[in-house]
Amino acid sequence: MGVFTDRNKLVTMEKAASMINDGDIVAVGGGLCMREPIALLRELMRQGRRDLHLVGTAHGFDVDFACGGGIVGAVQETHVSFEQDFGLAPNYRRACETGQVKIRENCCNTIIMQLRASEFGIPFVPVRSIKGSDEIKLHPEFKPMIDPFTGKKIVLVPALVPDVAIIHAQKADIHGNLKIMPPYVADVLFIRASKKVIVTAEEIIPEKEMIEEGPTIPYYETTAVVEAPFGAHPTSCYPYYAYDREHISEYIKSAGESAEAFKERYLNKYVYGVKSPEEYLEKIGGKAKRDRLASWKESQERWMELFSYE
Amino acid sequence: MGVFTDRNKLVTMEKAASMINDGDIVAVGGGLCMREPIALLRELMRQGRRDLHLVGTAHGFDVDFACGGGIVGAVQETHVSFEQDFGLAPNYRRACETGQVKIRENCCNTIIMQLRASEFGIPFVPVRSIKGSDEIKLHPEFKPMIDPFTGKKIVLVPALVPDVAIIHAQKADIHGNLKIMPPYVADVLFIRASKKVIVTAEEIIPEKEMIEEGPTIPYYETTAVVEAPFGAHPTSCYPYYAYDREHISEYIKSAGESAEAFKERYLNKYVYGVKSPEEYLEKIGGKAKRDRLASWKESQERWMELFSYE
Amino acid sequence: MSERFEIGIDELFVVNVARTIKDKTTVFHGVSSPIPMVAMYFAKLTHAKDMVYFGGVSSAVDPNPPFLPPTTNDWVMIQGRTAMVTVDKIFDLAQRGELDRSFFSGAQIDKYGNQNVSMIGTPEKCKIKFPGGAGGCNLSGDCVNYTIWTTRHRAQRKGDRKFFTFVNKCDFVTNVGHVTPYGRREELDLVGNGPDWVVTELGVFDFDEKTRSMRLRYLYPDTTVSDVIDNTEFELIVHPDVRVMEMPSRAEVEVIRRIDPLGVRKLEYPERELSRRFTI
Amino acid sequence: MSERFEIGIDELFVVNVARTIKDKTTVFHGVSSPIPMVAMYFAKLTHAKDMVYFGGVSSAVDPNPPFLPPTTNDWVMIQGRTAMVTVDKIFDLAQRGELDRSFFSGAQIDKYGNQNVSMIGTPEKCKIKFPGGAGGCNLSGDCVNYTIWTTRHRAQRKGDRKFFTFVNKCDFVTNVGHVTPYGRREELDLVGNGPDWVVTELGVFDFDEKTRSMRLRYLYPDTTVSDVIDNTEFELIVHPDVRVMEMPSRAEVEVIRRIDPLGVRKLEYPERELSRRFTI
Repeated sequence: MGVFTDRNKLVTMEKAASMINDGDIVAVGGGLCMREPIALLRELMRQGRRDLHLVGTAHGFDVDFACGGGIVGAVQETHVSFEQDFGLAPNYRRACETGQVKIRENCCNTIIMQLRASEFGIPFVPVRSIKGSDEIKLHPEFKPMIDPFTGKKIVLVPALVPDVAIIHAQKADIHGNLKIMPPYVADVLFIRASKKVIVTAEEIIPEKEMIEEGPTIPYYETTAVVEAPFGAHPTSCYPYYAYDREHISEYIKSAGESAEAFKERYLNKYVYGVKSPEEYLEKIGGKAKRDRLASWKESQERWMELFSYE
Repeated sequence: MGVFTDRNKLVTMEKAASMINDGDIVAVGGGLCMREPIALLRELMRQGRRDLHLVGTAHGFDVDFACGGGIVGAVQETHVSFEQDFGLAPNYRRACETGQVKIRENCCNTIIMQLRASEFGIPFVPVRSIKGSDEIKLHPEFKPMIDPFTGKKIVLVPALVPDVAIIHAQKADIHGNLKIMPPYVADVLFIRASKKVIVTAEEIIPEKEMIEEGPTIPYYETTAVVEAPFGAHPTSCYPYYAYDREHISEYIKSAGESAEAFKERYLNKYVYGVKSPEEYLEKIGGKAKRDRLASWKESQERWMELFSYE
Repeated sequence: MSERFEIGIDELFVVNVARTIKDKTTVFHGVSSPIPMVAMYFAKLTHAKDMVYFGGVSSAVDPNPPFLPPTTNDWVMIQGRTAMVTVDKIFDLAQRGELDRSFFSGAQIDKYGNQNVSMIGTPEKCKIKFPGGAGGCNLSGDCVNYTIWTTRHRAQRKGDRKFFTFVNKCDFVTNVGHVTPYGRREELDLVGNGPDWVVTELGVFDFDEKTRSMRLRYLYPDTTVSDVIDNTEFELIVHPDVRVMEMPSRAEVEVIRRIDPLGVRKLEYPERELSRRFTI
Repeated sequence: MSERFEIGIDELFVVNVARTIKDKTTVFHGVSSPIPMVAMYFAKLTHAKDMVYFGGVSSAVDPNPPFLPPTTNDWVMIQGRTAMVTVDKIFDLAQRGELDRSFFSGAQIDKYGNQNVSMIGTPEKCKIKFPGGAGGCNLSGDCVNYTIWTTRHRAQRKGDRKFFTFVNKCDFVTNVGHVTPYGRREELDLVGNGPDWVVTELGVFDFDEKTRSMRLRYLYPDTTVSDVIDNTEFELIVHPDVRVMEMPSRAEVEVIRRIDPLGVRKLEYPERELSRRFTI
């Protein structure tokens, strides 16, 4: 939602992060370990943002990292983990168990329907299936009712309107047209349901080229655009790079140990101490790392290797 | 809705038409004078189908033709005309004014929301804007209520579930994957909201080729597929052909005169007396007509000529 | 450029409609709308370059068609576009209160701007069936504002009876104005603010804030206040400062002729109106 | 082929899960589901060739990935697909009652098949936070049927206490079984019919029609009825005709090894379980 007609929406990462306020409801794009706007999360940490209320479906690195970086006040995702790849999300767990983060766990279809209500400009939608689950306890805002058409039990769930969606796209132009490659997960829905849409993009391409490709999202739906190559690292942003299993493994080691270890060994190294994207790239392994993560397309064997690497 | 896993869904036009029953709620694809499944409507007339309940948004040739051909019992479209191109829809008007057809006029967003409810598997959705309009009189099934979240007035509209969607696509494969080129109008929604989906296609292409192009609609959403070149004529099916203004002009002349004139001069000539697609093509002007309607792509001038021709 | 230059009512009318469009707004025209179609494209190329231009049911964003066709749902209308959306997304935008303007008309229009595009008579016993409102019923409730246009303001005499387009009461309200048969907009919790401009072949109108009734603001060079009053069944409010509308520039008119070589802007008029010419 | 051939618990388990999938049905696996992921791909290539195969959150239709990755949302999982949909369309299918099967698990599972994937403790004072149910809360209500799987049936001893996965009562019900804390499925007007199969490393279970409780049906060659009972906190129903499950063919096991060269099917087990081997 929201309509943005500026011809030039290109801003710096600092400026983009400054458009997100303490306490905002934030829909974080991508999912699990794919195409998450991690560079923007790092900048939010450097700016000391606080108390963000994250919403979304099944996520992993982004939410765990944001919890570990201290910028989160509530989590309304449906699942947060590194799957059986690396297991439970250590920072998220700790934040929930210490009470640092409020647990507002939700379920995928419920949250999709709530975002659709926002996209459609309607106050609520009925959902058939929440009934029977204790998840309803986490959402006193839901209203059970008898469907006046069928006489059956149904639950009304209100529109969920994120203050901002933060999305990492493959391509953008300065007018704000976006090319996102599937799987979209919930990105398109986030964009249409949120009041503001801040996009980091692997590449900024000329508008003419974008129009020839056919934008996934038209310009008027986006608020600001940041050029951010490697902006999803260590999650994947195909076709540019696969996820960085080596880096995530290092992440998990410190995060799994303690909040202090995570701050000292991870945040200080990769977030607070880092002045530029170039410096970040250097720290994570420079050109060799970049080449290795792009090697997935060379052969099935090279691609498989990226999933074995620790 | 509905899941269809048959590997070979290719059927004859006769068989496809026989899958539609008297009294069915039918969503007719395309819109106004574009990509409407006219060949299938002709076959339904030959088979003497009766009392169809048509639903959709802004339509023209299809609905008027179906009313003139006597197969319609109710019309729940939002608009039926030939726009300022040829003006009012003579057969539709006559059918409404004689009481042959029940007027169930609806509004675009309302019907879209009702179809979405069907697609989403929910019994109803709230709509903000019907209030104040007499259209609500045509729909005693709508239920005004106070939104329990905001305290504001809202109208609940029930899911609208067509028995069948009939769609003319550019391309299909025998498994039922479809390639539809934009504008889709409401076709994708019709397909997902209807119990059965019957598709006529300009071309049947190999499944491999379809998969390379990327289907607009995956196979399991379609029930049956008919090969029907020129199947949308006299409406357009770009890039194959523009609409046939000359033919529509002839149509309007007889339809505008009287039901009898329409039967004698149009239906007998183009519907009842026609044994095959080849014969139909011959009657409408053969290869010369086909070439002319395809000439839009040669130049702007040729394209403009097709809109001047009467 | 200082030479005298002749323009038609069709061109002046298009400009009047286009003037209701502001830059940096979202605008949509529906079906059976050749004049709004030309007016929107004209506005996008002149004073509203950053307008978000939804080219009708075809639902291309910012199309750049080589010419304008007589039907709104043709491939012509998706040429040169920036992006495609599906038409339901435009209705979503409206329902969220983010569609700034659309354009509606009616066979009957009352002083509050309610319009009948549906029928004379009742659904059970329909005397005349009009095409139907398409998206108008919802959008007239949802759009931030909308423009009413008609080229048939002039009442028609049939025998000794006079038939008005601008009537005391619509037989059926399809699209909603400021005060509906069911109450005022704010009583109905509608999202939009209703019609703010009415353009006809006799004049340009807005709505009086207090009474919410149509009010004459501008005349054509060849129409008078009494022309307008005589052709309006309801009691029309006349603004104390009624003026003759400003003429477009020659350059503006040339844009219209260039984008509309087929003259679809002329399709809506009774034959005799098209002989009205103005010199600028 | 008459030679003896050794298979692992991981392969036999995958086949057990795959056997719950019927041909010509719609099937979806969620996140954190390596075993269902392998089982679905295996089924699609063997006995369920006309299954509509939704490859997880990536939401490709009938993907044909070159190998299976340890994360469900990777480009690997959209390779060789027939079509792309967005994941919300799969939830729509489920809410319409047209998703035939999905797969869920839990840190706690009760006799009715309710599962806890959320937490031990309360939202305000959470002792252990699990990842959350993802789509499970909705899909367990909506799917026509679903399969429960866990590789952690064996109770764990900590000191003198025994911790069960199959518990008398879940601390929190995320995904719904046959009788929920809020009533039976039909009292709640749920669309789906609930879990029909449970696959664990100790056996395969269905549900007794009358009591709607879990019932032991099949054992592994190396497990016994009392193994299963000892590791289940609630009172387990044992089918009068409990058998040892049928072994897969060598060809079937070779399919599993081919589609899963990274061995993601082994990721879910405590180390010691993987030493269980069977000869066919």
